[in-house]
Amino acid sequence: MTIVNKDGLNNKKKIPLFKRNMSINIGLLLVVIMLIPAIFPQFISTHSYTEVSFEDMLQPPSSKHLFGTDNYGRDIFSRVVWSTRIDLTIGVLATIVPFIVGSLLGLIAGYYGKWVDDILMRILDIFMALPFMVIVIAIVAILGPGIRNLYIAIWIVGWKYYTRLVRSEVLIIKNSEFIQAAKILGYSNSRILLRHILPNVLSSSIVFAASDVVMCMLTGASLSFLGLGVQPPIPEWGSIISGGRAFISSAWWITFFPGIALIFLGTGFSLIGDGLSDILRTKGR
Amino acid sequence: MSMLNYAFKRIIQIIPILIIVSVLIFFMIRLIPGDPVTIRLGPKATPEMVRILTIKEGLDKPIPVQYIIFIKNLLRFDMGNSIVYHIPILVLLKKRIVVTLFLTLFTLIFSVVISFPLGYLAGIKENKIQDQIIRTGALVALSAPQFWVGLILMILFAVSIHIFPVGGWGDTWLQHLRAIILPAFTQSLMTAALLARNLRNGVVDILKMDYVDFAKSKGLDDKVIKNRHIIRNAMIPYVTLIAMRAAYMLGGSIIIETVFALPGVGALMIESIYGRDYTVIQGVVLIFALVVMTINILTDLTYAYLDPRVRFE
Amino acid sequence: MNEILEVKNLETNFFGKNEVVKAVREVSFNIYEGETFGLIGESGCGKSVTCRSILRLIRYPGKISGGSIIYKGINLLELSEKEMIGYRGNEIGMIFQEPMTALNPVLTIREQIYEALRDKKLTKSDKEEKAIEFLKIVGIPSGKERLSEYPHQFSGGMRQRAMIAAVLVSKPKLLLADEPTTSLDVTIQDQILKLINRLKREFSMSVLLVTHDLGVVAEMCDRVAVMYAGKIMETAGILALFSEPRHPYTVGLKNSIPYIGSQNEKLHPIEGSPPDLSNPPKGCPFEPRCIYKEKICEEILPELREIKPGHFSRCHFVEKLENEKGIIKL
Amino acid sequence: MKIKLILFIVLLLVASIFITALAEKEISKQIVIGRLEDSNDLDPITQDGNVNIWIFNLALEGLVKTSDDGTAIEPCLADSWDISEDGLTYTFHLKKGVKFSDGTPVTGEDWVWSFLRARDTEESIWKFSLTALKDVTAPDDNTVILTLKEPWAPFLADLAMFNALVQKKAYYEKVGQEAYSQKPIGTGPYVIKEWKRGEYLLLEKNPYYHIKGLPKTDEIKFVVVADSNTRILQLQAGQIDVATFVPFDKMKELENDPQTKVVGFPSTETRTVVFNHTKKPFDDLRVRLALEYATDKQALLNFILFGYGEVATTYTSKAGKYFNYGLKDRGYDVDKAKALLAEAGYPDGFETEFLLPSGNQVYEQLAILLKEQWSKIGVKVNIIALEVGLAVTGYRTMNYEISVHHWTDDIPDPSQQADRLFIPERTNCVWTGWRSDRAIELVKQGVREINPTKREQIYLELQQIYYDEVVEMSMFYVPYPIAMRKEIEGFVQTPFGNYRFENLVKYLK
Repeated sequence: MTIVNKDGLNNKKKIPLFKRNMSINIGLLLVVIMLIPAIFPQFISTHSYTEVSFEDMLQPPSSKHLFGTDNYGRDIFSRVVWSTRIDLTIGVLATIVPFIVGSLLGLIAGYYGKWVDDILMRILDIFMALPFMVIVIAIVAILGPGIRNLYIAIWIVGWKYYTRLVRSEVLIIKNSEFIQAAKILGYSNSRILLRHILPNVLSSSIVFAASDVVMCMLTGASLSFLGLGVQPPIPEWGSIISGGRAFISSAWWITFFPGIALIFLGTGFSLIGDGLSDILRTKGR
Repeated sequence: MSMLNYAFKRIIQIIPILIIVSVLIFFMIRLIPGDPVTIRLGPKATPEMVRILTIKEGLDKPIPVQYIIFIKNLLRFDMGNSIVYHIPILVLLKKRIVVTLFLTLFTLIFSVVISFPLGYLAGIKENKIQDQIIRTGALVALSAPQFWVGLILMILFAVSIHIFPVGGWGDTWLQHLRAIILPAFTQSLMTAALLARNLRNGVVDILKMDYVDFAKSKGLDDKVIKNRHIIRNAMIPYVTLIAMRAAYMLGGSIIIETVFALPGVGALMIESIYGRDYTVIQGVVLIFALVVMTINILTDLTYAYLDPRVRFE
Repeated sequence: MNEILEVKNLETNFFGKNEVVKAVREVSFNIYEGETFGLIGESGCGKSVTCRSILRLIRYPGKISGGSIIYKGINLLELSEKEMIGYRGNEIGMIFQEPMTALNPVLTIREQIYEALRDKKLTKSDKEEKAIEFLKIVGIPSGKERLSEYPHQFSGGMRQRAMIAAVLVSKPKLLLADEPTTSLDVTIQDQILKLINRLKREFSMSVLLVTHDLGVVAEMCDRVAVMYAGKIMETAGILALFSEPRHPYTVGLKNSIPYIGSQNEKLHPIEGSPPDLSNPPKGCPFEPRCIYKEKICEEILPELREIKPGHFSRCHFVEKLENEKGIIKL
Repeated sequence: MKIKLILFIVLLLVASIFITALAEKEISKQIVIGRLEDSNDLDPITQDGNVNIWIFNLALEGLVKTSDDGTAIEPCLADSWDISEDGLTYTFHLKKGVKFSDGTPVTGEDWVWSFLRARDTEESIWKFSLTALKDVTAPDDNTVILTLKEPWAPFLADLAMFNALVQKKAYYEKVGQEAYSQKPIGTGPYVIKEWKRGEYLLLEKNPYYHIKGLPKTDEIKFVVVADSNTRILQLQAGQIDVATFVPFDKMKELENDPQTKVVGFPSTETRTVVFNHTKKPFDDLRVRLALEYATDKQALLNFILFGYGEVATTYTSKAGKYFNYGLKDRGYDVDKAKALLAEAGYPDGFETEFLLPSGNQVYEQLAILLKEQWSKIGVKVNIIALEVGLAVTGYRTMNYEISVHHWTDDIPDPSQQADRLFIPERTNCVWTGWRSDRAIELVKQGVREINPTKREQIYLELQQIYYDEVVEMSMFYVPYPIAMRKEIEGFVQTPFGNYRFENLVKYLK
């Protein structure tokens, strides 16, 4: 029986992503707000972020120093502002590379299967078996600190999650009719992989990436917190917090404000990730 | 394949991984510049002093030889002595592990207590205000750096009002209990957030499932539907996630333990890396690897147990 | 012959973020005791929603916004959720389209049959007895063993049978069957339909059969309602419907199925697609696809008129159709 | 009349109660001391660091000891001693009836064994202090005679060092090295009761201590609180009674806190900024001078040590012997600095790297502030904060340009430090790569010269050379920053770091 099959319930008009998902909008808003200090710190910051002065030591927040000053008399507000760029770049750069590399590996492992898959999965097992922080610290220690090596460290440990995600997705989609069809039509593997499979498996790791940005920022901050991150006196939220640590009983503001900034930006990215996953979930149904 | 064969197969797979891990870690940490002796003696030690101590600690032997010795001892279940503390790794580890276990346990308890009701509520109230609030809360919790939260909580509950000790582990079990609450809570926030989201999404999906309607159409009351049809199904991914988090935390939460000055595995780990206490690092990493892989296997088994659809290949 | 169920002007809407989908629009029909009433239409025409509305199984963001569903003289829509529970299962049972999703994958068949036996007095052994008995009734042998198996261990047909068993144990008076065979392959389909017919007699039930398959209707039903775009287009006894359909859509449906022994093998699928239910046309919803359409069809929505006793149609040109019998090949 | 009498009696009673109350102030049985890290080996011979050295005086004693202020050598287990004219024979007359903490008497055999072990143990890194020792004999349990290969001026001082303490031979031979390094037995005021590695070290009063009535407190508990911040908070919360290694920025706060008080115990610790003389431009004295002039040390002192300690003028500290008071701080003079730089051929300054171990707040502060100050003469500093191990290695392999560190003496004599600093074979002049044959000459004389005045001259000249050459840039003399609860009395730390707790008490209110 040829009955034109059209589902009356689901044929919504295509509504642009943004209209559809609130959390993405808010997330983007937060991130954009944080982009301003990231791009034009010099216009926003009220003081130099390195200038020390004995008189202004450990001043509580005031009209002169919005967020107060640290034990060098440096203006916390300006330092927080200048940090934005660094933390933002850490978050993004540290995510992109594992996202690309990890996803590709997952794609290959999932599609070709057999020994390729086996080998990759064993390597993955090994990375899974090694404690994350230990590896990062060890790598940073081997390469020496500094942002560049911090990236490398996070890259080396970060790819595995994407590989797992993509691989599992590929395994599912691999046996679907349209892939089989493509094979029968004799398309080249690379074409099938990139044109047909990739677009369909990437979504979940895109979502993960959005939340991973936050994780990377936190990891970066944590490393600075442990004295393995960016070099002083360059400001970075984590290092400001760890610097203020000695004063939490007397000068809470040093610790407090950079934390807020970190949460603000982090929430922004999380919201985006959350929104994306929502859309995918609804699509999935 | 039966569950037993499956478990056995997986356990066999552990061995080669352990070996590779041992090699990796053994040589990796020795790649890190700086050796335990010079670090301990400090910059101004004379070469003579360094020489004496290096021999004393048996670090003068070529690395492959050291590895062989290490493996030999390992096969006799002897991980050797800490270079810094001069006592057997296992002795050193024992109390550290207690701390970390304690921390992990309480973190999980907090996480579940927080995440279960919230996650379920958010799930059944999909897109309603409760859901929005809970999800936003979870997001914020996820983006809050643990060391920051820890410090803030410390200011609030240990410095301003002395409800909890400011870090440390204490001597009596009672002190341990008081000492663990803040760090455990701090650490639980992120896990709770993850769990709550997981449960929420699980419930949302299940509520869309026909079998819930079918159960309803059979005239079951909400309690039965909730317990037998919604929660039970939602538990599967939830429990799995808990296990994964547990494995992660057993590695020792370096940050938390640093902030709260807890003598756990994480703290030991970082001390040992700074002090280049090779033997300790090797020992801890190997044990960690073992624990993680064991938990992974257990997770898969529980999963299979909870979800009859899973078959073993 | 008295009514067991009467649906009057049922309105069920789905409230999306930026639109309201009017899935069921002023649907009315009734079912007599012991008969099988068919509800046919393309998927998405609102027939399943109507079916679920009867048991009040409409999920957020859906909502029954009007009309009444009178079962044995009681308007189910006025009952409290608690009272409603009393009717689900014992009075009205429902077979779902997809047994795979309708049976809880992590519960054994035993659990899912037992839970339908809500009589507190029953002991474990009673329940087991009953369960096995019903499995036998629906044609599942060696029930004792199968009871402790999980849905995924059953074949499609067996699964459907198991679900039917789970519904029947509570001896419903009215059985709602929502496309009970769509997910099954043809041979199994037939078995299941036969099974439903048999059980209907054994348990003297009334059946509401929702399907998109005229063949199924022909085989099973006493009376049929044809739904399109959330509205009932034609209601008639089975013979009347096939012999003298009084609505272009029904005609279209008929022409789109092959008939054994029909003169020409040429099939005439209905061109075009149903309207968007979030803003249905103010005229006849079938107008865009209708071959008899005229100006008026766009403007005015025709009434559901009784053109013969028990035969209702919603078309401006019922008479015209009557004269052009020719196009209707039998 | 009667009433007055009654009143009088009442007053009398009240008064008496008060008096009795004041008379016997109760003291706590246990005192908890928070420290940075745990000890790792309590055998004074094989151990390797301050974490152990500083507590040996609590459990073990030697013939002599340094005075609490570190300036003099005092009798300890030896009541008196005489030194032969040739300075080669030292005869010590021992205090009578001294017992080990296990109650057994100290024998001459124990003394001989202790000294020989200190001198001959292969894996001891402290052998050097007794290289001059030729032989030890104990004619009876009350006399010990030490003979030297050659006259050795710092010998008495060496005997006050931790590796020359008397220990129980029989016990060592019974339990063996491994167990011994966990719990040595000596004659000190305290005994090691329990040692939970990485957690705490519990010391208990030595019942057989040879000075009656001491120590006053029954138990001393060293707990490890690695994180300075936590250590302070624990002190404020009363979880610990004493906090060692207090960050200086905390001292003020703790001083003002009604619960706590702070003391900066004078130490031999000298903080210096080191230059790598083998790298340009630091091979040029004018550059080194310029940097010295461009450094406002007093400001830095206020900033980093919050006024504790003082600006250093040379490598050795005032707490040490033979300090050269003639040397004055050059003062802060940017113009002069610029001039010198220009003269040296760097009119617009230069760029350089500052190596330091990450996580050390004081060093980091120093680096950041120097970066600030030196920028005024066009010297651009890039701070390289390396993880401790990397930093130490970089430094020892002279793979650095500028770095910073500190020095503490173990013995009350300048010879040890001079030897380490000026003899290239030792540490390549603390890894500066600098060398001066005159200095080497002087160091060699220093250990042989018996005549105190002549000897003093030698060390004064050494300090002069160091000062003129700006071998390192001496920054500050840093005290031991200790904070304790108000109720604590009698906490003593010698300039060499040794704890002296015979009179340590905690009063209960």
